[in-house]
Amino acid sequence: MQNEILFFILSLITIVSSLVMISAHRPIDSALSFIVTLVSIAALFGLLNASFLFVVQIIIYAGAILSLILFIIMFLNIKDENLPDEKYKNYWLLGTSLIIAPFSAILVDLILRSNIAVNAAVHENFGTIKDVGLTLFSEWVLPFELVSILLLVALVGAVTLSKKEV
Amino acid sequence: MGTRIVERHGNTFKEKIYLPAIFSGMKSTLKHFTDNLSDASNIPTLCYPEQKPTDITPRYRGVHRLTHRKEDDSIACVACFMCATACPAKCIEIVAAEREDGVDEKMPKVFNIDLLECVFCGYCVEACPCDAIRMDSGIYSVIGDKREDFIYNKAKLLSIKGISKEEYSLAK
Amino acid sequence: MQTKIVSKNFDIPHAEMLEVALQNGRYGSLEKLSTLKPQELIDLIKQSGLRGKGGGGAPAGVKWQLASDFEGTKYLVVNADESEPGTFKDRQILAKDPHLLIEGIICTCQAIGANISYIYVRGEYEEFSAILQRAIDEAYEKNILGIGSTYKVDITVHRGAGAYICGEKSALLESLEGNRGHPRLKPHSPEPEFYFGEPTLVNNVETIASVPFIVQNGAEAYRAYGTKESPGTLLFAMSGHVENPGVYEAEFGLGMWEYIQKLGGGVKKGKKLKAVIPGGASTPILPAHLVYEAKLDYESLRDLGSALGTGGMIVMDEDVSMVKALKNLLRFYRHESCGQCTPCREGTSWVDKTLDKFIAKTATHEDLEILKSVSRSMNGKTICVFAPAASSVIDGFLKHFESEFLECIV
Amino acid sequence: MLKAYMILSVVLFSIGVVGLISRRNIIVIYMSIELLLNAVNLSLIAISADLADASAQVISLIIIAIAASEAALFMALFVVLFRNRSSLDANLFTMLGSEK
Amino acid sequence: MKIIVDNNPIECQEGALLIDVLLDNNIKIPHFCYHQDLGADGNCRMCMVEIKGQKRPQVACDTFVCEGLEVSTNSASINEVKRSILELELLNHPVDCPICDQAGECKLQDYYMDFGLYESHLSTPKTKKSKHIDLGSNVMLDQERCVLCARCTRFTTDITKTGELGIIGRGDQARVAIAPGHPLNNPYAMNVVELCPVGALTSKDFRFQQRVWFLDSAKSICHGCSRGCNIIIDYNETKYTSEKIHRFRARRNNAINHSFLCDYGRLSYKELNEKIIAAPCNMETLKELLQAEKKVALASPSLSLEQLQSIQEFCKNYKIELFSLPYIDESFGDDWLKTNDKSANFAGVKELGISTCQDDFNSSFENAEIVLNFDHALLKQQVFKDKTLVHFTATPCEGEFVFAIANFAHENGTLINCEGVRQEFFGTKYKSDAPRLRELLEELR
Amino acid sequence: MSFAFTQENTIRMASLLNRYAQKKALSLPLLWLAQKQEGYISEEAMQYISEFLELPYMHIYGVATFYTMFRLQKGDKPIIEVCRTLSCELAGSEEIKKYLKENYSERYEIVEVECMGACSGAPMCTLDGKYFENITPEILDEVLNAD
Amino acid sequence: MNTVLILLPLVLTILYSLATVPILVWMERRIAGLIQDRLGPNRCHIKGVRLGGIIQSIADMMKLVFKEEFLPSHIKNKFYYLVAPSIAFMSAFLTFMVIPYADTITLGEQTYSMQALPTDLGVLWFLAFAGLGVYGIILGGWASHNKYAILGAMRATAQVIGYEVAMGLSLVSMLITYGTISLNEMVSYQTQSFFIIPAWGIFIQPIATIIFIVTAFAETNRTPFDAAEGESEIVAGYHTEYGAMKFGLFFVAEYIAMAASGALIVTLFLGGYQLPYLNTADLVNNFELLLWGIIIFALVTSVLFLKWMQKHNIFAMSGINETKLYTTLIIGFTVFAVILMSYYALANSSQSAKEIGVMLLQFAIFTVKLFFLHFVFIWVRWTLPRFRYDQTQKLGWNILLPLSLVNIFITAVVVVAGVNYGN
Repeated sequence: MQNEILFFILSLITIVSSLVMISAHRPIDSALSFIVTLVSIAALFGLLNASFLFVVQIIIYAGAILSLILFIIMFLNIKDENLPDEKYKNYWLLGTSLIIAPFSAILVDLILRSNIAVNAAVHENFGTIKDVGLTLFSEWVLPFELVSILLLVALVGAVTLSKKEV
Repeated sequence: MGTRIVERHGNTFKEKIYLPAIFSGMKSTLKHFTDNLSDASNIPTLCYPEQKPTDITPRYRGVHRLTHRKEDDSIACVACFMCATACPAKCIEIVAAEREDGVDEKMPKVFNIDLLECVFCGYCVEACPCDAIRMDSGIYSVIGDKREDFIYNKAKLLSIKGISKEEYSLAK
Repeated sequence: MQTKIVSKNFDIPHAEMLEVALQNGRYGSLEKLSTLKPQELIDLIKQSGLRGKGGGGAPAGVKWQLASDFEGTKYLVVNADESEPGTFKDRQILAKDPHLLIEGIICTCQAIGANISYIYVRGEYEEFSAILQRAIDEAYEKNILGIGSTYKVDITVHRGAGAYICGEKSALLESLEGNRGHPRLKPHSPEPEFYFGEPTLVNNVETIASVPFIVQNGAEAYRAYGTKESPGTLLFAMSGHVENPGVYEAEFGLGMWEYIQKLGGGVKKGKKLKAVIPGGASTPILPAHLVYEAKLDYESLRDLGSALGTGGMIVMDEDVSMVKALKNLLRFYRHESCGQCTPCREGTSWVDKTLDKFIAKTATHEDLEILKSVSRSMNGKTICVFAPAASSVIDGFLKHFESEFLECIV
Repeated sequence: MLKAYMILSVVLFSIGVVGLISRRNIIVIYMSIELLLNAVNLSLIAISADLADASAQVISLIIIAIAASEAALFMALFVVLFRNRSSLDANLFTMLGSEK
Repeated sequence: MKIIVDNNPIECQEGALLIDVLLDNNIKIPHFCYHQDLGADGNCRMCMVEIKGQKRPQVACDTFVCEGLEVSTNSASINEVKRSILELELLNHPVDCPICDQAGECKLQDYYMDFGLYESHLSTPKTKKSKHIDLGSNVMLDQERCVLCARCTRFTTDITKTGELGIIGRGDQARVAIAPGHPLNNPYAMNVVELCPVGALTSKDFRFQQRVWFLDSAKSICHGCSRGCNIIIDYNETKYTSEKIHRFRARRNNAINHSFLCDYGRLSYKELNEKIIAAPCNMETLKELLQAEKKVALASPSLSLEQLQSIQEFCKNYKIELFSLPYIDESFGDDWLKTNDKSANFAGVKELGISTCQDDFNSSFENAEIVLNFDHALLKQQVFKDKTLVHFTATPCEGEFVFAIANFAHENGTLINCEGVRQEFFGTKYKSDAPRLRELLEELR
Repeated sequence: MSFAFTQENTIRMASLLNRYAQKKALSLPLLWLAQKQEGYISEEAMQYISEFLELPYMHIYGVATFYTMFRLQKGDKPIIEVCRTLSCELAGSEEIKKYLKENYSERYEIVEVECMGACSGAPMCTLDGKYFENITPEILDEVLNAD
Repeated sequence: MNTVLILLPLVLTILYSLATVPILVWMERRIAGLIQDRLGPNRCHIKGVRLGGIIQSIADMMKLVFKEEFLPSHIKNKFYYLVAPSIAFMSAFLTFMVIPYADTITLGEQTYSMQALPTDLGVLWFLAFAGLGVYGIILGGWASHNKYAILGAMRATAQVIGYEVAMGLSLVSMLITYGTISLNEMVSYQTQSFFIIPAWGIFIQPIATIIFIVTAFAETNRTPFDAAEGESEIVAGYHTEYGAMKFGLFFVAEYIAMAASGALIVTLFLGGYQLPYLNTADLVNNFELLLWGIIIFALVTSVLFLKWMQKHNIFAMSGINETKLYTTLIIGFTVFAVILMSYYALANSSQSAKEIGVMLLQFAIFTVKLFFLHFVFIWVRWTLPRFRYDQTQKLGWNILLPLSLVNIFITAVVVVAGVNYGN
């Protein structure tokens, strides 16, 4: 029961803050509400016993990526005149929502109709670092190495991009 | 004064890693700390309101005062506005007037110093051609509970005495 | 020793009376005058080499020519404002032979074509201007002057009122116009003086008084006296520490020491000579050793670093304190400065005040520097030559007697 | 509970798509993309919890790593684009497209 | 014709005075006695220059330019000469700059900073003269500060020909003075204050009011009469005082007033400092009033052309008859700067074709219900029972409808003087409390 | 108190008028006349002269103060002027001055003046414009006690 | 009872972290004073009792709390402005939550972890919330709408992001060494000893220790890495526009972050709550002996402290005679403690009592170590000058990051070699 209530509250926070994120005019508002989204998603991860993912989500998303975004926003010193002139933003949002809504509805309907829940018993170590680590370094070594290369490429790419001469 | 060429530091590895220098600095501060902790009697701190500083000299820039003439104790200021001109904080307000007693031609009718705006730079004293304004009152704390209390007017400034003995006669 | 051209009648008693004067040959040149045209007269003066005897020593003929050539009503102004300390020769002419002057005026007026003449007599010569006035009145009576006369010359005696600077010709004219005696700015091209805007000739009394002799005897007769550059004679005055002070006419080119010895009777009480101021107070002093070399003419004295000036020598014996002497002179200059231009007005008073410190023996080396620098500042930067004269006097004293000034320094 | 998580995931995904399509501010666009990734992550974790299998967590871990590298690139892009155009309007960045 | 000054060729007119050429070309040449409108006197000896071919330095104020003249104004030797003369000028000067109003615009100070900068050598007492002498006509004399440049005496003898001032005494006791019992009393007397290059003559009116380095200046034109003398408005605003105009100074204009100003005009700054206390007036009420049938407007002939133009336009819009009447004061004018017509821009009024007929105005005025008075003095003090007067005024005025407007010290504009010379004037840098007339009319459109 | 020239002086004034090109030039002669008449130049005299010559009063005043021989204050004693310039000082004018001051300052006003042009007769002094040359205390006693 | 025991660590941690702040402030001031040959604050008193100047800190805290809250008028984003200090405070606070200050105790059947949040995430938790703290700074700086604030915030952000990497990597080498991420396990690992050297992190991983300490200084914005609030250039950095308790929260957050960093350093590198060579079981087993040791130690210490106090407490204030009071208190407390401890030492106490006693002892040890760390923090602050901003960045990216990577590599090699070829 506790978990359901927590889930309900957290999902509410998530949805509201993500809605604020896409509709806010100033990027700083978007970014800050997105932090709330991310932290509450992290909490949902925690709720799902994925404690390692919970920490990773907070460290990487909330701690690193979003603070980088905020840093960039401050660094660029974005003023109102630098923002795109989105006069019909709300109509756009409404229109797109109307277009997307049927698809979502179909998906939700499918989920509701399907019988996907297995409800397997969760063992004690589930979601701990050891568990995830063992899986990662046994079954998923190749993707892990690929991701590390990807990260390297991204690093080099980012450095190259932000050089002044571009 | 000859020129001394100081060699640039940070060349050797020991200097480059900084840690030895940091530790020697820390050693030095620690020595002060332990010395003072074990025997605090050498610390020259003054317990201020009870113990008052005794070494304030006339060069100490305290609250301003207006001096008097040697001859007749009248105000020495001639309202030349030099202090007001030199003042970087523009805290001196002077209104000049004709002096009627024949000692001089000009004197200030109003002479206000706003001590809240004053930065105590001493430029006014430097600028004064008549030695009429001084900061040798030795008063280092000004107390008041209204803004107006900090605007010292002519009478108030004239009533402040200098601290050194030989100039005592100038201040009545 | 004396050569009496101008001073011929000085020893004759009552020569100021017209009768006595006529007996002694006054107005003799007027006959000759009628035969000469004005331009011939000027040429005559030019040939004679007559030089202005008021101190400057400028050739008189050139000045006459200028005044004569300029269009307008012409005036002749005779400068009898001799206020130079040590100079008192004009006074002799005014008092002892005024008719010589009147005769000279008539000649000069004739030469430059003027009818009106003013004699600017210094205010202190009240007695002598009265004598002069009497002589003029007599001349009017006898139709030597005035409408009834041949040459229709009017002479007015104008008395000054005690201002040395009015001896300067432009200041004199200002004074004559009824203003304060401030010298005028110097002209840029050669031109005569102007009195109320009209061309005017200003000449010294002695210059004018020399004219009748030249008119009467011709230029060569005059040139027979004196040196080549300075022909003729000058009334040399002598005062101070000499046995017989007075005015003695002599040829140019005479030895100064000889002159002092013979005519002045040597230094008073047989003391040693220390210095001589050769030509009135505005000429630089000459120490004894230079006096022995000096000749009484313009060029010789100029070469010795002094000037002949008006020829009024002041002789000083060995006891004279040069500091006091300079102080005396500078007090005079301070008192007589007109106060128009700054260097003179402030400089003379500053030097005078500084010299007080020398007298009181409280001076410093800096004060000596002040004397020198102020003298430099006064020289050549003023409207008239008053300040340069004062400057040259200071320079002269400091050049020759600096040791005495150094003694006064604490 | 799985269904609830899935539905939440769908909702977040839809919101991300809406933001991605309708906004022109590139920072918001970027964050919408991140929201899409998070929605997927959420469903993956939910499934992993449901199945008691850590593999799904590993996948989402990899997704997070990719998101991080993407973030680095995006930040660099923002800086460059903003420096050149001094605007965040995605419509302006058409250097490769036809001239307006 | 060209002369060479400090190795730079300078174009000039044949026969001009060297000092004029130097001054016109902004070459620094110190001078006390020379004044472009008083001429040379040559007594201060400050304007010494070196002329090639002359062994002694010459005064620039007594040197006429000629072809090929080579002048040096700032060589080391000539600067030494200037320095020595300046030392003498300053010798007996009481250095009482602290109490001297001239400090800040004093030539002695300026030249000391330019050429002097020596330590005083004077070790003997200074010459004492009288101080604090009231010469009359708002002029105070301090003989010790005087450098005897004789500008003031030349002004009174040559320009006004009244000769109240003169130099008495001689030598170091020479000093400027008035004769006992004969004070300075001509209507241009205060010019001597401005002419005085040092603090010897100071204005009693401005005395001790403000130090000049605190003052800002605006180029304006005197509105006292139709002569249109060029003036400089000296004003300031400090931390402790609001904006105040402290004095008018003459601005040199050879065509009109040279460097002079009459005392009346010079003192007319006072009314510009008067605060107008006007009851807050409602624009809407005024607009309602303007709906009336018979309206007449009277504009001051001292308003600028631009103001008159906008008044004209405004009156045309609202169909108001516009008049302007001159201020004639037969006793005011003289043969020099003052004119009988005390309105500053009457020629401008005529040029704009505004009716100036007294009779027409009288008849229109009789019939009018609403009278608009644009700062005209005639209607300000009067009250009419059957008419509504609306004042737009720059001076204190009483009435029911009073709109304060900015006075000319806060306006830029153009005036045409009695000789038909069109001149621009500029206001101070601070905005006045009251709005400008043109802004007000703009609002009423 | 107004000033007017005496009959005799008025005639002299008129005759002087013809001798000069402009009226202005008369300021010095008229001041002399006024001083002769009253012993000093009064303000009224200057006023009179300035009106007569159509000059500003200040001009006359300035001229009168420029020349040292004009007296603007009324003196009640006869004036003895003692020359103090170089020749006379060399000849001992200081002692003469001292002697005069000590003995005659009650009866006479003793004034020091600059060179009077009588250097050959130094030391000298004047009394009422009359020169006394080569003076000694004895001569002075003789002269001053003559009446 | 159960709930109480679960909540006890939480409450204790909150109190502990909050109560440290005034003491830290006092320490900072007094140590700074003594290092600089001054006395430091010592005059604030309650009825003549000054507690060596701690009252001053309390007074300052009171002032901050009761000062009028006001919002500068130019601030547009009031919400962000207000929320920033609480973010900073909360994240600093949360980092403190995972620090174990005593070993897990077993009372009866139940075991209780002496952590506020009994999680195994340990170090990762610390990293996660230390990283979140930067939002407080960013928001505070940005919402202040002030160029100094935003400059400070940017400096702080760049610094924190940069040093977090090096900090994480230095931790990785520690994780490899200890083979765990649980802080409790790490501490128990450090009770071992190689020969006579205790197996403290500082001895087995000196490079990682230095890197961690340096990065901890940078993370908490302490000197020499406090360019973010470099008062000589940018007034006060990101909290320029803050006053009263809003500033107070930033202020407290900084000290709590410092305390948390210090606690983590103690835990990771200084053997945590353990005494060297003695693990918890040893302590529990030799409890009486331990007590006698403590009694002797307590007696010696209090006598020395008493003497020192009487020598230096010379400036008498009006009111109570302080020296007398302190003397009485110290003697009374010592006597009380000695009697209490003697009782326990003589009486054969139960296992639970022993466990609790050891827990208290470990808590005390932890506190002493922590305060030593604080002293080091303060000592460094008053010794080293501030790094220039570019120097900070250069140090972080050019030196510490490669160094920590190399360290990981070496550690990994050694550990793998040890596992495979050792024994």
